[in-house]
Amino acid sequence: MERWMMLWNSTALSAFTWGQAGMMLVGALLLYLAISKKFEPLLLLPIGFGAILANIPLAGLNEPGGLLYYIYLVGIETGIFPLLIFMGVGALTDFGPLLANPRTLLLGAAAQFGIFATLLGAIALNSLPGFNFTLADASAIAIIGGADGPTAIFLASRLAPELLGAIAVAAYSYMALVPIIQPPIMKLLTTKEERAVKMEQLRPVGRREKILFPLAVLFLTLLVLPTATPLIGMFCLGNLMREAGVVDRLSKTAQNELINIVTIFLGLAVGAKLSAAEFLSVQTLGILALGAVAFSVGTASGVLMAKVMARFSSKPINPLIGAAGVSAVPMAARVVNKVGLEANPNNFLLMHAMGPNVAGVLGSAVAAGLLLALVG
Amino acid sequence: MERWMMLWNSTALSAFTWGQAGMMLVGALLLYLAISKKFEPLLLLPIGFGAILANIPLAGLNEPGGLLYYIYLVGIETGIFPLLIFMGVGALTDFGPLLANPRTLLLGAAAQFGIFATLLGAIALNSLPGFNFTLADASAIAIIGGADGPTAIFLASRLAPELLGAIAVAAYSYMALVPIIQPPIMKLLTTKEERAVKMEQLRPVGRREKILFPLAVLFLTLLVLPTATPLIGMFCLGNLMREAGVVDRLSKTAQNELINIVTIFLGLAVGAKLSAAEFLSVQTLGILALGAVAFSVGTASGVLMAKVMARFSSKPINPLIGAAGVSAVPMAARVVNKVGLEANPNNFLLMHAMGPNVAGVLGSAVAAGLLLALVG
Amino acid sequence: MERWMMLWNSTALSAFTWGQAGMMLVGALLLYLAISKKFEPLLLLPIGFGAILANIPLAGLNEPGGLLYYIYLVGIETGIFPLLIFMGVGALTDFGPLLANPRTLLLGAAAQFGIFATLLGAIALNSLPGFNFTLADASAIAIIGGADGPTAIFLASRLAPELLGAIAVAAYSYMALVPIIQPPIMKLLTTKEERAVKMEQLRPVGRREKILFPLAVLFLTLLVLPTATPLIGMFCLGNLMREAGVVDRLSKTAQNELINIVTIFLGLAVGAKLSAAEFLSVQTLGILALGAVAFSVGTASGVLMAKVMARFSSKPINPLIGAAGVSAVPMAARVVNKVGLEANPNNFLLMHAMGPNVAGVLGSAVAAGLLLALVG
Amino acid sequence: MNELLSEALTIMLIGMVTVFAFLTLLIGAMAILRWFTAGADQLPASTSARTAAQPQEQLMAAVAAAVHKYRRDRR
Amino acid sequence: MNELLSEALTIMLIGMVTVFAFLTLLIGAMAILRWFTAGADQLPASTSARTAAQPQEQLMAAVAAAVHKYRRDRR
Amino acid sequence: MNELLSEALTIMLIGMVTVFAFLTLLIGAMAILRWFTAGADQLPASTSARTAAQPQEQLMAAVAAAVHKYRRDRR
Ligand code: NA
Ligand code: NA
Ligand code: NA
Repeated sequence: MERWMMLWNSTALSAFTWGQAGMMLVGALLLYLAISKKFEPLLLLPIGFGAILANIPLAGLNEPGGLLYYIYLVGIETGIFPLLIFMGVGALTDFGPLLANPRTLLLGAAAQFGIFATLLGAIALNSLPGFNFTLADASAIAIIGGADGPTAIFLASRLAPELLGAIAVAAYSYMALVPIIQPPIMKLLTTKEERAVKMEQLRPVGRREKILFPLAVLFLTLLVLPTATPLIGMFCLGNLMREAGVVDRLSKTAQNELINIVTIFLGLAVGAKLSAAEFLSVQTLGILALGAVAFSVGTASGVLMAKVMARFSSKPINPLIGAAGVSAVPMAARVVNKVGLEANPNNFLLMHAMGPNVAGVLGSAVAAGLLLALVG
Repeated sequence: MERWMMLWNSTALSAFTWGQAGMMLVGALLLYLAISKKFEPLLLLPIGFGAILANIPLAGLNEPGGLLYYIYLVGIETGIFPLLIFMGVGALTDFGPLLANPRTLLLGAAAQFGIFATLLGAIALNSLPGFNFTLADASAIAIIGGADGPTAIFLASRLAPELLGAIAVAAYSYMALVPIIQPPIMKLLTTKEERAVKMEQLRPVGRREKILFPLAVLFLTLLVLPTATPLIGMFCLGNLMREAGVVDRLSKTAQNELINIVTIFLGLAVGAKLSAAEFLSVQTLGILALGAVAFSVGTASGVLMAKVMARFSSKPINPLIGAAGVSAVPMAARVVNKVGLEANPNNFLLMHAMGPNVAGVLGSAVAAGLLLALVG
Repeated sequence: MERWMMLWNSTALSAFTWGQAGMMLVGALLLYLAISKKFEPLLLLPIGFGAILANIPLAGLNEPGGLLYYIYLVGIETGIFPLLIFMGVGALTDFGPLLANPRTLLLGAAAQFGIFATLLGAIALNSLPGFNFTLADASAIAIIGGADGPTAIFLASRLAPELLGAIAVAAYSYMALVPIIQPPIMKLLTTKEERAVKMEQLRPVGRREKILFPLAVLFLTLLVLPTATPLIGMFCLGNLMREAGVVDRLSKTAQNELINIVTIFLGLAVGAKLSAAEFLSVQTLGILALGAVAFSVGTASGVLMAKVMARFSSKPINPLIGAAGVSAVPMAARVVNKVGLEANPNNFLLMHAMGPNVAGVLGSAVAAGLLLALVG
Repeated sequence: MNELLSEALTIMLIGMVTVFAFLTLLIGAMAILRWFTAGADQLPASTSARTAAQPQEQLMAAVAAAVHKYRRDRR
Repeated sequence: MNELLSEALTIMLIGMVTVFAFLTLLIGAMAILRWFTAGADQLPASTSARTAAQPQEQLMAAVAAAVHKYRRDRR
Repeated sequence: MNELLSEALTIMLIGMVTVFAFLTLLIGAMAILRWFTAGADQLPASTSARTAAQPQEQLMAAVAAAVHKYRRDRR
């Protein structure tokens, strides 16, 4: 009889809380978005599954001794997982289009205004009841505007670990929503003629230039902003392995098996941070709202910067490519291409948008380093 | 002269014990079985090699600071390695045949009687001198009847780490011996006519059904038996990645590189638990005997359950497929197919046996969760 | 204003030391050698990059909490990374040529004289001002003569961690320089007629012989020199997985993804040991000089041993193959082949040189185990 | 000893009941699942099988293309 | 609260200045880089692209060889 | 210093003796091994070599099949 009681007490039915049930629904929603809507499935599927696993009562997966607890401890608290992902992303990135048109770096810079405007917005939100973001919290939230998953997770793990779950979910969700969020803003800020502008073909870029570029980026970063070197350093290592041409087996492993393994673990660990106490609060709503602001402001400032540049440039510049400066590689560049084709069926902007797109990755990593230096 | 003495004292010849020599022979035997007899070589080769390495005097591979010590600490004491293997197995498992014929789940349930009968047997063995199994020990031994390596290692690491080596060796050895253990029992309990029964072709299963199935399994598990969620959760994550169709690169990594890397380490760590003090005892003989009982009882109860179901079913059921309920995927299903072909050369039971086969995996994971809840 | 000051204080410009700048130049030099000169790029590229990252002021990558710190702690301080690399190298090694001509093992033995002569040289160097090597330091330096990266890193991590960076850099650099260092020595010690000697074709080697060989090596090692079993054990495990033919998926993972992942991390962690305080000293110059001595003496003693063997052998032996005894697989064997072709355009020594080449790997692992036993 | 045996018996009983209950519930869940997805297109499922076939298909396509080109060139 | 806001404003200002300064410096660095590598042969770059193409090329080469052998044999 | 040197000399002596002894023992072991496996079929060994060759072989087989089919079709 006693053992039957033990059994009953060990079923979840006797121990469930509403919060846990709610978080499981959130996990299920993320799985739905990942599988049916194809919203960044590589991350949102493990995150959603991790959220379910972490909220099972009595299973202890997220408590000392549990799998998710260990994964979080080893990979996120140390910052290792986002850095390894960033190395893999570096190995997957081709800087050719950026090198062919260096000025597009400024578009990647302008789009980071989304980050800093959101920082201001998060602090302003404190005037509402229920919100009490510190500068560190606000900075971690603002980085959603960087539209770059590993950067957001890395910064949040340093500045506001208790918000990490909500921030990562918001970042990946909005990255998936880029095709919905960006086009209206892009159309609002440009005329049809501007959107139809064709750009000149990009020059081919030499192998040496490509090898030296990641080293130049690293060198500038370590001089100017050492706090950004973990992120930018690993990114540049990945890119150097890619371009050096002498360590292809390492580069391929970084692009494939290593990034895949780390992605599974990173997703589960982020999911493990989706606990009811931290996620089911008005703060999360604030974070989601601020994330939308961040993406929108970033898109707008990128487009406006491109319009300014177009005015002063001798060569034609299509202002749409400014929208790709938020990063969200390669989705944002594809959106630019699509909107450009709508205005002019012969206007292929994809390669032109890849420049600001990868510039945005560097820009938001710089912004993250800066926030670490100032409020870390 | 002094250094020559140091050298002599540092040779193993001066330090060997009979126990260590004996365990090296055990390791060599496992290597022989793995390589020459092809007994579950993926596990038994690293286990055998690990057993040799762990028992080298003065090498310290299994002491603090040694390689095997670290691997065990990180991967087995935490339970991480068996869970990652289980995720990979989930990604390798096709639930189609089970979904096409859900009733075969009951065969996977019946075969778990092997586990619980063995639990009883282990306690009964205490009446002999030299045996003194606790309920936790007996439960860890009983899970050998689950015919599922990662489940056995996971449960043993929680309930009886000092028996882990013997339990893992027994589990994998008997899984390799399935083609020898099962056929006589199957033939004893069935007539030739029963074995010749042909079954109807399986219906095709839709993609959505396959995606939702692992989630349904997880949902039931977390409601009814949360202690089984580490095992079943990781299994379902692997299967969901496989079927979702949107994260193929993660699924492939889980099925290949990740499971391979973990298998090497898991094998070495299990081998490291094969120390003379723990393995060269009458208890190990008891464990080997109980393991044989577990497989036999499981096979018999699966077949008998299938005979009962055949009586009450409108569609024909070949009772042989009940034997596949012990899991030992995919060996047991192949044995069913072979015995069926002997009785009727046109009778292909393989796909029909895959249903109970994968059901057995779920069944023994449930049993493991239950044992964790009751005696953990 | 205060925040602008924070920003300035957080730029590296305010914090750089000459030593750090110097080490970055060393890192850049290693990258140049790796990429432009193709000097062992798989290791020297990550090592060079790691050296740069580790010396960035204020970034903290090499301090507690930093990425490089963790990687070093987990992988090198424990000895795990070099052992895993060695397992992969074992899985990549074909012992066929050695088994076909066992006497070439003696060439692999003779070439280890480079190690022990260097040990003596390192101690002798103490008579110069600025040098103060202990026996442990001298042993770690001497192993450079083993011409085997993982062995050198493993031994240095045990005996002289503060010299590990310089030792690893010297070892890999000289391995890359083998085509420049060896030929003059080889030509000095042989006549043109000797270099033109053709050797008999190798007998084919059976599969069983190849399977049993790694086990025989392990058995001898554990009897005679247990301190060598971590290195030789993992090497033999890799080779057994390769030859067993029943665990190809494990063998392939060990040869590819696993060794690639570990190589990236190992390189970064070695680079992290390149700190100004430890590297920019007269000791490093001593280590570089001793490394050159080690390679030269090893080459010479291998060639001389081969000449002795040629005199007493009934079958013809080309003394050049002795030079391959230093290991540096497969570079040294290729150099032998090239020098042999110069003397006789029909003389293909590659396969004959592979025997001493892999024998050299065993020889230096034995030497490392011996040094661990005597001065560890 | 006797007490342990009776405990083991209890666990056996609880265990078999639970395993059967769990898997029976799962049969029910599968019935619901089938009913729930009945409307959906019954795709041939198993993406992984499809992807596994890919290299082979690519190979055959490449061979076909080469042979086609060769045939055309000979004319 | 008001203080926090002004801090946030300062960070925004510093942040945008730094980001623009950094990326402008990088534009300069890229100009130097281009000038520095101008002499070098402008190889088609992107080794990875080349390596990715390799299997395909090997395949086509093998096919070509097979077809060539076949053509020769038929004579 | 002098003492260290003599220690180093001792280690050199012990070292070379041990290395030679070890590898000489191994030569003996290899002789035993060869004698022991002499009866066994001398298989072409090296499974890994075989497996490495596989894709190439598969490729050639596929090409051969395609060419064969083409030849048959042309008749
Ligand atoms: Na960005
Ligand atoms: Na089972
Ligand atoms: Na060597």
